[in-house]
Amino acid sequence: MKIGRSFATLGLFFWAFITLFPLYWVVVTAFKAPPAVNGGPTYLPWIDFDPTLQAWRDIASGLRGNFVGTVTHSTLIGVTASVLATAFGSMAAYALVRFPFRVKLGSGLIFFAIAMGGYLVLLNYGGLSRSNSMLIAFSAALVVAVLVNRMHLPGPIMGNEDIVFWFVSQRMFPPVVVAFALFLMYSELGKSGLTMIDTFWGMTLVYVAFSLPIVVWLMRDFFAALPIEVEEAALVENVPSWRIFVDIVLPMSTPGLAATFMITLAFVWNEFLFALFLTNSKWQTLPILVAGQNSQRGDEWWAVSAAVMFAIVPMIVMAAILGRLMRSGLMLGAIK
Amino acid sequence: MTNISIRNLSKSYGDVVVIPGINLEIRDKEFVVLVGPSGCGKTTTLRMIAGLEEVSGGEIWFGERDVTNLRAGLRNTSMVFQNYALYPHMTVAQNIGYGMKVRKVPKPEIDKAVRKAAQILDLEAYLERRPKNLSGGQRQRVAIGRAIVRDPDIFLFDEPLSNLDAKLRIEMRSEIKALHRRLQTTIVYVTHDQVEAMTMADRVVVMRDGNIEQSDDPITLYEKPANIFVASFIGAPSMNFLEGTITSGEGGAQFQTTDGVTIALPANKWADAAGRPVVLGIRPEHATESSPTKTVVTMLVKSVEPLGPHTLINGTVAGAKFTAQMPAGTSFEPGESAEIHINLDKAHLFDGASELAIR
Amino acid sequence: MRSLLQKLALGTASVALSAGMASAACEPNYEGVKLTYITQTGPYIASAIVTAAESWSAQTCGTVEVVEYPWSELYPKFVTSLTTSAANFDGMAFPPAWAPDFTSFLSEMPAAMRQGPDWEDIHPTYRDRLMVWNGKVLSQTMDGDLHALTYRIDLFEDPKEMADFKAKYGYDLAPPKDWKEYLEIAEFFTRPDDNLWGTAEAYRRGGQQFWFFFSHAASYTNHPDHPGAMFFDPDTMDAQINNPGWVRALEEYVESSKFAPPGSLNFSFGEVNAAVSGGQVAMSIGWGDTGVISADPKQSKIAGNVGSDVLPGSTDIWNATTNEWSNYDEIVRSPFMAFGGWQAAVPEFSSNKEASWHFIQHLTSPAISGKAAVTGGTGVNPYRFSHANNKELWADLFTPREAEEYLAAQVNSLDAKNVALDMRLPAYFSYTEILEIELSKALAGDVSAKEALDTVAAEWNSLTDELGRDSQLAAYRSAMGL
Amino acid sequence: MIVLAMAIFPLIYSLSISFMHYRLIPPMPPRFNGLDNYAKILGQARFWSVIYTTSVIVIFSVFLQYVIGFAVATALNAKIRGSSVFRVLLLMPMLIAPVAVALIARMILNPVIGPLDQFLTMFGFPDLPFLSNKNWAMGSLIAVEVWQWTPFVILLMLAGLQTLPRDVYEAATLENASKWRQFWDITFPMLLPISVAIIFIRIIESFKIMDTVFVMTGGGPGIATETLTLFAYQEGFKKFNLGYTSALSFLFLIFIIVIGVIFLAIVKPYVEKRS
Repeated sequence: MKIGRSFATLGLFFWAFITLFPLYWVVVTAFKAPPAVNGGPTYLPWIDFDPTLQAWRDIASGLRGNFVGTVTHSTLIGVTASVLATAFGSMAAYALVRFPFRVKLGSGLIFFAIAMGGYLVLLNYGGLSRSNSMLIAFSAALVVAVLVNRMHLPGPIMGNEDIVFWFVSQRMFPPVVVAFALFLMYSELGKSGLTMIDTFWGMTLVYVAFSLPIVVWLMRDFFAALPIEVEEAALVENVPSWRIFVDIVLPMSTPGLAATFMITLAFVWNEFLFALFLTNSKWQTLPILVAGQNSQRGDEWWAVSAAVMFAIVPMIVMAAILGRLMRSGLMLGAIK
Repeated sequence: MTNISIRNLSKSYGDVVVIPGINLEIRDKEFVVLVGPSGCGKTTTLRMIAGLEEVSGGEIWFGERDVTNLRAGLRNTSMVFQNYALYPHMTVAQNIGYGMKVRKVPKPEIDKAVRKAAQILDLEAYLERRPKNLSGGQRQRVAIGRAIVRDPDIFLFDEPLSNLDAKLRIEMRSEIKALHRRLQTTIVYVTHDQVEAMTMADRVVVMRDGNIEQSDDPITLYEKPANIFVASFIGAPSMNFLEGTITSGEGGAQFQTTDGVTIALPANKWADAAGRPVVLGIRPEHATESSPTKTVVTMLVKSVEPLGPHTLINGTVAGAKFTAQMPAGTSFEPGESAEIHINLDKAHLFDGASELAIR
Repeated sequence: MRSLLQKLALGTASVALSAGMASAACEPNYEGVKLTYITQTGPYIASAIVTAAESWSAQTCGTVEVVEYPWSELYPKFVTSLTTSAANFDGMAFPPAWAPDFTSFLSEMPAAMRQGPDWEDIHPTYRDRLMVWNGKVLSQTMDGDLHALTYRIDLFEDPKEMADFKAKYGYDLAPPKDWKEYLEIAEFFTRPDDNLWGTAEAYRRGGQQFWFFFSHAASYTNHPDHPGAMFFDPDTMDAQINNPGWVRALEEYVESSKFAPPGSLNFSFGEVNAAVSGGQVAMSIGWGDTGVISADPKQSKIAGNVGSDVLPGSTDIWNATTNEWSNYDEIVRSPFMAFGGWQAAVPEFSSNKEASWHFIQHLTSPAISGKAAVTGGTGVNPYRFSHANNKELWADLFTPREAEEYLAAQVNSLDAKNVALDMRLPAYFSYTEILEIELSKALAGDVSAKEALDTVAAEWNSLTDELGRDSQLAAYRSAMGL
Repeated sequence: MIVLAMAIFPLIYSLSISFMHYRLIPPMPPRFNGLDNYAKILGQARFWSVIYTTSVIVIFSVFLQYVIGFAVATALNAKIRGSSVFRVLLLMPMLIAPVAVALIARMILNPVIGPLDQFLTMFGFPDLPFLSNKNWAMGSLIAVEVWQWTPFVILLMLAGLQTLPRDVYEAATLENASKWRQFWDITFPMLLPISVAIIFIRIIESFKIMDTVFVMTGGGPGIATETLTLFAYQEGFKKFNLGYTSALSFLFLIFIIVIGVIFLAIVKPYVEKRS
């Protein structure tokens, strides 16, 4: 027992070292002068190199891009998108956990066929713009599919599990293509008067849409683990569903919400490809700037490190705050 | 004024029929306990009454209201759950007052109701605590308090005491009973503990496999069980059963067990049951050191349980498991034979095939 | 800052601009005009634009916002923005190699800018060749780029090294004149025990690798009598890249990697600079940045010892028309205009074309660009005569000897009769990707030089067919100034 | 509704152009060419090479992530002093952008200025070709993936471990089962369902690995470390060969689904045996 524990501690320290050393390296490198980097590895400030704030001064002076702006954008978009995604995703997940859905495979296929066929026909023969043809085809497909779903259809019926799988499978599609298609869609919307590219809501929406699958997937498990009696107690008291969700379910799943929010925010905060294509000057985000430090003229590690720290530190602060929430033993008193 | 009328109520999940169809009338202010082994459908029935479970067939009426398809919140019931189901993030006071808050009752009124409930349940000192800082009994009281302030037409209890320790359970039993006397509300109470059922109920409904086996007041249930199942379920220790047939011989009818032990029956008793397989049921308290009917069987003793007021001896009679309740101080060694006197006046006879009581 | 600029301005030929700057605000008046410029993430190039934007703002009251994208994502950003007209930017800074994909979306430089002393001051290699597309000037060079040699004076002029070298190879140790000498010197200085290696080049796929290879190849394939025949046959558009000149170049390029520091197969230009300024290599080839970085004591361990020279040459050049080697008595230098610098251009859909061109004029004026050229971190290398002629400008950066060699290497390369132009073609990335993959395989030793280049040639030809041979040929001829 | 549109439009759009010859550079009008794109891709050695590369990276890295993550989570769960601090610290890598992680890795693995080389040189292994030799480069990529995503496994496995009932272990301890046996007989089987979910997510996400490869090796040497998404990226965003890229993406999707379904099919019997 004792041996096992010290063994585990040793292993933990080993892994912690592996985890933390690269981060330590980033921190010290951010305070190195170029010769201290290029001349071979140096480890300890003041002992084998003289720390300098040059990299930070460069950042502060704006020499390496607009850090203040991008951090602000990233924060605004990240927090909003994560809040919305966690909110919507939780609702969807809750619905998927507590209410059985039955979608007929046939109607799903019909939806897809009409949406795709309609889009192609309207685009190529109807002479409509991409956004219009998509909008029309999409609405038509939705209406038909809902109607069809009420009729008797041969073929398998998809339950909640299948819907969740479908949700998650969205994440399987390579982001490269998705980013380009979204860019096209946004630029078409822009031509028809609705500016989406390089706007706050344009970015936020994209991130909400693409965070949802993960939120649903994670929150579903958390909700499924909640004692249903607590909700039933409220149900018997004639509490409306939305209030049960807001007043009771959400507070009870705080740890799960915190974890999910954190994962979502990390995803949005670090997302690169969508941000690259869908922003220009007004809403550029931090990852673009950080990636840009890896310049064509060579890696200026001191600058890269400082920029990376800029991106990491807020996440760590947030992780520490949310980590507290995640450990709360709130559930203990609910049952038993 | 709320009586509950359950008509042909059935429930199935897909192809699995849980409740084939039951009828039950519950009078206003009656304390009805649904009891039965786990999986008998009692909780499902309760949840259908509460509206938490959809009805597959049949109707439920509360007084003049058909509530069959009414959603739970509109039935004006209160439910106390086995696991308490407290809102973990709310204080005791908030837990109790939450329903009223949702109904937009003015705050002073909520406070008043909460305080009153707390007073009834002796919770005043804990109003600002969170559930996780309460003991099991206190949590249960909060759950009940939450149900009280609702001022419901019907109280529903779903095995509310099963997570409490024995002593607390007995305490809470009488508290709930007292509550019923005080509030005069119809109560439907589910438990698997027949003692709980017997001690609390105005009427006990014994269920098995989704059917109501018997529905009577506790004494009737005890004295006149309708069938073998009820007879064995009610009463502790459980009733002894001997299988056999009744034959008419010289000196009257006698009961003959399958492996040949013969018990003489009082004159004219059960004579009309002669010739078919029957089961003789004797409660342990009617198998003791002496009996008015002077019927004696031999028991092979396997174990002895001195309980204080009396001593139980377990063993077999005619190959069947048998428990007898002997006076305190009786001593037997396992392996010995004991002479047991059976009070046949208190014995029950059941039809071997239909398992129904023969009276 | 201000006074420095003025001093600089006085020292240069630009009279008109300095006068404009000194006089009252808003001339010409672009008040309320906001220009958006897109380029790579700073400081390189971007900081030059930002700095110029400040002085331009002071002069014209207009504002310039610089939007920066990572280098590797800049091209897709431009393509998507231009082809869908989705973005509303007024100017862009990009490498000339991409220009063929952009030209149909760019506006022509105003005629007024194409005359006068400032115009004549731009080196003709840029002015008349890289800035011109189909006879139109569509972009303005804002940075000169070419490959040159950097070497360590302290090693090359160390008496002991010189004696040892002479004893071993039979000739004097000096900056290599041809690639054989280059390899021998590299071999000589490769001493892993002393943490010293012969040379460093970029060998990493996606790390500017092929430009270094081209620098080798230019010496053997850029035939003086057949200009523009280096990459493709300018009549048939057949790929030339597998001819014996190219094969020889690749063999030597692969050979050079053996005298480079460990892990060099993953070197981008950045690692090359780090290796040079960290004192790990005796010499290297690359862009002018190497010299600037290595001479900066704050960034370098070899400051004060940075020598520069034109790239090595060759006496043998493959003649693709006759399919034989042409032999020359003297070594012919074919300095390679690798990358070709950064250019600024104004897209046709910009609503502020006039102001935007005015800003480009300001940005590339001798005064502003002269200052940028000697400011570390701007990434701006000389492209005007005035940049190179004014040696005082460089005194802050280099020792006199360093400055002299550095500028000489730059100017002599540009002035070289047989200067080799970089490849410019529509669908540039499709061509270079094929090349990069095969180069990597050859460097890793998976395939021979000949096999690698045969594969490249075959795939280039089929790519050309897919894209349309006639249109590609026309574009290629235009890029090569034919 | 909007969300649905955003999720579905890219799918529809790319499916439609995957049957076309469509290049943005040089501008060429889209031309329907049926299954040509698909046929061309399937006939390309490079495609199979990237499939192989990606699969190797995914299989090894997810396996290691799971093993290490499980071990660390178990250790953290053992109420070791300071484990709450560890919990936050150990999660950090997954919060960092992959681009940044790759940059850090390049810094650490740099043969000249990186600390790892110096460290290994002390043990007599100088100048290991971390990123320039095919096998080493694959190893390095896998190591970086493991470094970044093991925390994800730790986080979720820890959550899973905390749901396990204590009394089962007490019962096992009374039966004198060793810790090792307890792990294999109780912990592992009881966490199998969540393990499957975690591995499944990691497989899906790992197949999309791009930034790391792009920054660390650029797919080199040759195409030895090129992954599917990097290949798609090169085709899509460098060459703007859109029809081809879309077809590639759909093959990619099919491939992932096949892998995912195979994985689920393999583990299903084991999971069901438990529940």
